[in-house]
Amino acid sequence: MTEYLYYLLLGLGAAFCAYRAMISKHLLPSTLYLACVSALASVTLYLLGAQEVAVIELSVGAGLVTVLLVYVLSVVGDDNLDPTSIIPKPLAFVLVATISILVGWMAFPLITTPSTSNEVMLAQVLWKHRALDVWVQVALIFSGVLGVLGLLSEKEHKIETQNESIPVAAELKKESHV
Amino acid sequence: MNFDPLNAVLIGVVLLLAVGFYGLLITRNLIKIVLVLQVLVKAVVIALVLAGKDSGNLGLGQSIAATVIVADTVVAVVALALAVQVRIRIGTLDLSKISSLRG
Amino acid sequence: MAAILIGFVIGIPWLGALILWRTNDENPRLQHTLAVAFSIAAGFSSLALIFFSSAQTAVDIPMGAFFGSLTFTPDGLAVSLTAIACVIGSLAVVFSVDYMKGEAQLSRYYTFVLLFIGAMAGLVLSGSLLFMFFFWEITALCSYALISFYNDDPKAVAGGIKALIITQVGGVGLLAGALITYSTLGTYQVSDLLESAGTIPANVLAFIAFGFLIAAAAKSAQFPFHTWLPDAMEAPTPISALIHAATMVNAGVYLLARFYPAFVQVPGWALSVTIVGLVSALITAFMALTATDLKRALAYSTVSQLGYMVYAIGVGGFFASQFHLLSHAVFKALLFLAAGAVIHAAGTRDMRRMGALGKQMPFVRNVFVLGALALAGLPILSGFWSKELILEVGLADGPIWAYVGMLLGAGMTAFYTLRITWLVFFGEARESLHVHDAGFAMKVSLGLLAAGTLSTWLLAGSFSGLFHATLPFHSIHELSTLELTEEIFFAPATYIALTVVCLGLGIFWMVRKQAAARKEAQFDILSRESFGFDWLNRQVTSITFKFASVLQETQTGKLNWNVVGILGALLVVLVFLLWSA
Amino acid sequence: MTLTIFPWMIALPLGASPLVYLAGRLGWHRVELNGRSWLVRGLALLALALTWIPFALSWGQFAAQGERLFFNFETIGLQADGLSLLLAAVTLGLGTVVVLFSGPYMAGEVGEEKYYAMLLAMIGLIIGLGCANDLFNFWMWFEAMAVSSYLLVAFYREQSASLEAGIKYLVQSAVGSVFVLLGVALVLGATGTLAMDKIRLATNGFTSTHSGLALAGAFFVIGFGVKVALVPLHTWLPDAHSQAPSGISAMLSGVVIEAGLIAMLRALSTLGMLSVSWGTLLLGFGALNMLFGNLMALKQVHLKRMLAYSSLSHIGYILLGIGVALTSGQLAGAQGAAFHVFTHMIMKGLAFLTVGAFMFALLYQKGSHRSLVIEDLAGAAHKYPLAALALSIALLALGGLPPLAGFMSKWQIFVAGFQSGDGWVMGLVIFAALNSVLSLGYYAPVVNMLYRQKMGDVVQQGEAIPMTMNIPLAVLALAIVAIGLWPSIMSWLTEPAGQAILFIFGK
Repeated sequence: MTEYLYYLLLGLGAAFCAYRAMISKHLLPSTLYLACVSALASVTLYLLGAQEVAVIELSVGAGLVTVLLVYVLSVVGDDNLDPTSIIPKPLAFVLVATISILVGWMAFPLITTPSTSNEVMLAQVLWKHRALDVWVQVALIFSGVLGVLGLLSEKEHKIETQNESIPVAAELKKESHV
Repeated sequence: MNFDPLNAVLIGVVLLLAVGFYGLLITRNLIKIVLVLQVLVKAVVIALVLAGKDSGNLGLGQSIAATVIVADTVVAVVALALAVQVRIRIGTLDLSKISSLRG
Repeated sequence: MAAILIGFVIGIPWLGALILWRTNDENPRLQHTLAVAFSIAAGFSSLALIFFSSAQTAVDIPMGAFFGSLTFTPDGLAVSLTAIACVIGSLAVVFSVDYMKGEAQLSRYYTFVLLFIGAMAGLVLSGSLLFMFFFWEITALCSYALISFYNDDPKAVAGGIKALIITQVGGVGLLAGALITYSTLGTYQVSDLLESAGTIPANVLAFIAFGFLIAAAAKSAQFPFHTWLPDAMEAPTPISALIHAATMVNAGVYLLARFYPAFVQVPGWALSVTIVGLVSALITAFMALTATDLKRALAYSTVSQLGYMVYAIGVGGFFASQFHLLSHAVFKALLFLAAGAVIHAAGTRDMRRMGALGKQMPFVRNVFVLGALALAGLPILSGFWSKELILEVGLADGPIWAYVGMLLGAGMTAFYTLRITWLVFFGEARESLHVHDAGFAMKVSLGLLAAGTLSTWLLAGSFSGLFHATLPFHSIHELSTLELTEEIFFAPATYIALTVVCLGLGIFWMVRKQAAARKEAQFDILSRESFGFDWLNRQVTSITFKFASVLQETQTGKLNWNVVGILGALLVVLVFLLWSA
Repeated sequence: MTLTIFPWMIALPLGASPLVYLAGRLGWHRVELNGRSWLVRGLALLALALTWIPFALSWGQFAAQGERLFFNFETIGLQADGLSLLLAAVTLGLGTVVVLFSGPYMAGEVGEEKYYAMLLAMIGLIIGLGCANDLFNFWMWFEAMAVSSYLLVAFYREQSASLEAGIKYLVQSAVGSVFVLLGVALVLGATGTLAMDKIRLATNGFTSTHSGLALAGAFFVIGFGVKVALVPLHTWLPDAHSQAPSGISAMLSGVVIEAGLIAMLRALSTLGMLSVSWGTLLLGFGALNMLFGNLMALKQVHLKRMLAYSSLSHIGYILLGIGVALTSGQLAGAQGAAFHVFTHMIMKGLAFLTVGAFMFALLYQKGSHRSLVIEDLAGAAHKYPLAALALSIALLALGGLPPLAGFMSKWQIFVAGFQSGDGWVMGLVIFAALNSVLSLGYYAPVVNMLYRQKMGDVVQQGEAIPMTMNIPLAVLALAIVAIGLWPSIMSWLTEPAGQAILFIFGK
C-alpha cells in the first residue's frame, strides 16, 4: 500500500513537472522542469529495480539533454511565447482525455502480480544476448551524428538562399482541364 | 480497486503520456515540442521497465529501456539541430508561422 | 497459319508504331510512307485471316497464376471486326497522307493510329476476358491521345480527358464482369463463360451481364454515356472516321453481341439493352436535327446508328446488328472522311458558313451523297439492307413501342442526313469559301469506301455463313444473299420503313429554305447540351473539385493539427477495436 | 550446413557508409571537387553492386531450401523470408538506380559525401528492418532508418521549405515511434518475450480477445501507420516527399513507406487471432487513402507534391490487397499487394526521378531551386523526348493503364477482392477501380502538357539532361512495359512474399 502511494506520488509529481514544463512561458524553466521529470522517472525506475537504467536516465535524460537544451537556448535565444494555442484547448483536452481513459482501461488488465524475476545482469543481457541491438544502435548513432553534421556544418551550399516563400497550391490559379 | 504497486506506475505512465500528447497539441514552440517528445520518451522508458518487471523479465526490460534512452537522445539531438536551423533560416520557432507547405 | 496471321494483324501495326515513334518529324515523307505500308500490310493480313477463321483457339500462351492464358480465337465475329479495323484503318491512314500534310508531330499521330489498329484487332480476337480488357483499355488510351492530338487547344484536351474518364468508368463494368467470371469459373476464357453460363448462379450472372452492358454503353457512347463522343470530334478527322465511327465505338456492340447467348437468359437484360439502344438512337437523332457543326452532326448520327445495333441485339437480331455494324462502318467512315476533305478545304466545321460547296468539289460531293443515302437507308445501298433487317427483326420479336420509336428514328435519320448534305453541298453559298477538291490519297480512300458502300451488302450471305460456321453458341442460320434480299423485299416492314424515310426526306425538302437561316431556339440549346447530360457531367466534375478543395483545407501545414490527425486516428482505431471485440 | 550469406546484404551497405563518408572527408582535400564527386559516388555504386551478390546467393539459398533462412547472433538473430527478400530486392533495385541517377544531380553539392553515406546507411537499415526477427530489435532498425532519412529530407538546409518538411517529418515520426514502443512494452508485458516466433506461440494460447494485445495492435497500426502514411497520419508525407532531393523522394516513396508497411504487418502478425480485425481496419484505411490521395492530387500544381499525394492512393491499393489477404486468406491478395509494392517502386521511382531530371535540366542548372509546376513542362517532349516518354509511361502506369506494370498489379489485387466473395470487399474493389479512373484526371493533363506542340519558355531555356541520368530512366521505363506485358515475370519474387504474409498471419 505504501509502495503504491510512493509510485502514485512519483507519477503525479512527474506529470505535474511535465505540465509545468509545457505551460511555462520561458524555455529555461521548461528545461529545468524537464530535468525534474527525468529525475522523478529515474527514481521510479530505481524503485522498480532497474538501477542501471535509472543511472542512465539520470545522466543522459536529466543531465545530457538538459545541457543540450540549455546550449540550444543560448543559440536561438528565448522567444517570448504566445500562449494561445493553434488547436482549441477544449478539443485537445477532450481528445487526450478520451484516449488516456481508453488506453488505461485497455492496459490495466495486463498488470499481474509479477512472477519472481530471474535476475540477470543488465550488462550480460545488453552486451551478450542483445548484441544486435547494440550494433544497430551504432548505426543509428552514426546516422544521427552525420545528420547533425549535415545540418550544422559551417559550409554553405553553392546555391544562394532563396527567401521567396514557396507558392501555396491553393493560391496558384490552376486552369481546370476537365 | 487493485492496489498492486505496479498499477500506480501504470497510472503514472498514462498520466505522463497524456500530458505529453496534450503538450504536442497545444505547444507552439518548436524547442518545446522537442522537450515534450522527451517527456513521452520518459513515459515509454518507464513502461518498458514496467513491462519487463511485470512479466518477470526485468533484465530484458532494462536492456531495451537503456537502448531506447540512447536512441531517443540521438533523435532529440537531430531535432534540436533542425530546430536551430529553422530558427536561423525561417527566423521563428512558432509553429503557426512554420506552415508554408499546405494544401 | 491462323496463329501467324493473328500475330501479323496485331504485331505489324505495333511494330509500325514502334518504328514510327522513333522516326524524326523532320522527314514527313518517310513517316507517311511507313505508316501506309504498315497499315496496308495489316489490312491484307486481316483479309487473309478471314479464310482461316474457325471456332478453335489459335494462340494459347499461359501467363501464370491469376492471369490465365493469353488466347486468340479467330471466329467469324472476330475476323470480320478485325478486317473492318485493319482495312478501314489503312484507308484512314492513306487519307491522312493528304489530310495531315504539314502537321507537326506526325510521329506521335501515326504511332497512336497504328497502336490503335493493333489493339482493336487484339480486342476482338482475344479469347480471354483479362486480355480483352487489356486491349479495351489500350484502345481507350489511343482514343484519348488522338482526341487530344492538338493539345495546345484546351477544347481538345478537355474532350480527350472526358472521353477517357467516361469510357474508363464504363470499363469498370467490364473489369467487374471479368473478375466475377474468374472468381466463379476460375477462368477468363470467353468460350468457357459462354459454355457454362447456365451453371453460374442467376444473380451472379446478372452482375456480369449488367456490368458488360455498362461497359458497352460507355464504349459505344450509348445513353447515358453518350456525351463524350460529340466532344471527341476535336480529333483530326481521319481519327473520327476510324476510331469514333468505324471501329472503337463498335467495341461495345461487339461485347454485347459476343456474350448475347450467355446473357439472354438473365431476366430484364435483353429489355434493358433494347431500351438503351432505343433511347440512344432517338435522343441523338434529335440532337442531329439541329446541330450546326458538321462533325458533331455526324457524331450524333453515329451514336444514333450504334443505338440501332444495340437495339437489334436487344430484340435478338444478332446477325442484323453485326450486318449493320459492317455497313455502318463503311458508310460512316466514308461520310467522315468526306467531311474531313470538306473541312480541310474550307477551314471550318460550321455548316452555316458552308453551302453550295458541291460545285467546287464534285468528287467529294458525289461520294458524300452516296454515303448519306446509305445512312438514310435508301435502296439499294448497304445501309438500306441492314437497317431494314433490324427493323424487321424489331417488328417480329421486339416490343411494338420500341419498334415505333425506331421507325421514328429512321424518319429523323433521313431528315438530318438530307439536311447535312443540303447545307454543305447544295443551296446557295452563304460565305465565299474558296475550296479545292480532295487530293489524290484522299480520293483513293474515299473511292474505295464508296465502292464498299455500294457493294458490302452483297457479302451478306458469306457473312452469315461465316457466323454459322464459327460461332457455336449463337445459333445463326445461314442465308444466302439472294434469300436475304428476297426476305427483305417481301417483308411488310420494309415498306413501312421506306415510307417513313421518304416522309423524313420530304419534310426536309419542304423546309430546306429555312434550314440555314433558322434562329437558335431553346430546343437547339437543349440538344447541344445533350438534354442535360452535359450539365450532369459538369456537375459531377465541379462537385469533385469542390470536394477536393474542401479536403485541401485539412492539410493545414501546422504541426499541431498534424498531431491531432495522429491522435484522432488512434481514437478511431481504439473505438473500432472495442466495438468489434 | 550451408553458409548463411544474407546478413551481408545488410552489412555491406552499412559498412560502406562510413567508408564513403570518410573517403569524401579525409585525405582527399587535394582532389578537386569533381574528382571527389566521382570518388564518393563510385564507392557508393560499388558497394551496392557488391550487395547484389549476397542478395542473389541468399535468393538461391532460399529458393533451394524452400523455407526461411536464419542467422543467429547471440539470442536475437535475423531471418530472411519472402517478405524480407522482396523488401531487399525493392530497396536494392531502386537504391542502385537512385545512386546512378544522383551522380550528376548531386554533383558538387556541399555534403555530397553525407548524402551518399546516408543513402547507403538507409538502404542497409531498410534491408535489416525486413530481416529483423525480434520485436524490439525491429524497432531499432526502424528508428535507425528514420534517423538516417531526416537529414536526407532536410538536405537543402538553406531552403525554409525543406527545413519545415524535415522538422514535421521528424516530430511525426518520433510520435509514431513512441507508439510503436508502447506496443512493444504491452507485448512484452503480456508475453514476457520479444522474439516474434515465441510471441506468436504465446498469443495463440490466448483464447479470447486480449485487450492489452488489442491495444498493442492499435499502437502498432498508428505507430507504423505514420511512416506508411495512412490517412489521417499522412500529413508529413506531401511535404517531405516534395522537398527532398528527387532521388530521396523516389526512395521515400518507393521504398520507405512500403518498409513501414511491411514492418506494420510483421508487428501485427505476432498478435495472433485478431487478424480479421486488422484486415478490416486496413481495408478501411485503404479506402480512405485511395480517395483522399486522389482528390488531393487532383488540385496540385506542383509535380512532386502531386506525386506525393498519388503515393497515398497507391498505399491504399496495397492495403486493399493485404486487407483482403487478412480477412479471407487469399493468396492473390497478399501476392498482389507484394506485386504492387514492387511495381509502385518502379513506377513512382521513375516518376520522381524523371521529375528530378527535369528539375535538374530546367531549374538547377539555372541556379533556381524552386519546385517544378506542371506548366513548366509545356512541350518538353520536343526537347527531352526520352524523359518525357519516361514520365508519361510512369504516370499512365500509375493510373493503371495497360500495357504497363501498374495495371497488372492492380488487377491481381482486384482478383483477390472478387475471389473473397464478400460483397463489401467487391464493392471496395469497384471503388478502387473508380478511383483509378479518377486518378487519370490528374495524370492525363501532365502527359498532355508534356506533348504540347508549343514549347514553354522554361523548356526552351532548359539545359540538356546528361546521359547518366537518362540511362536509369530508360531502364525503369522498359521494366514497366516489360512487366505490363508479362506480369508473371515477377512472380518468383512476389509469390514467396505473398506466402510469407499469409504464413506470418497463420493463414
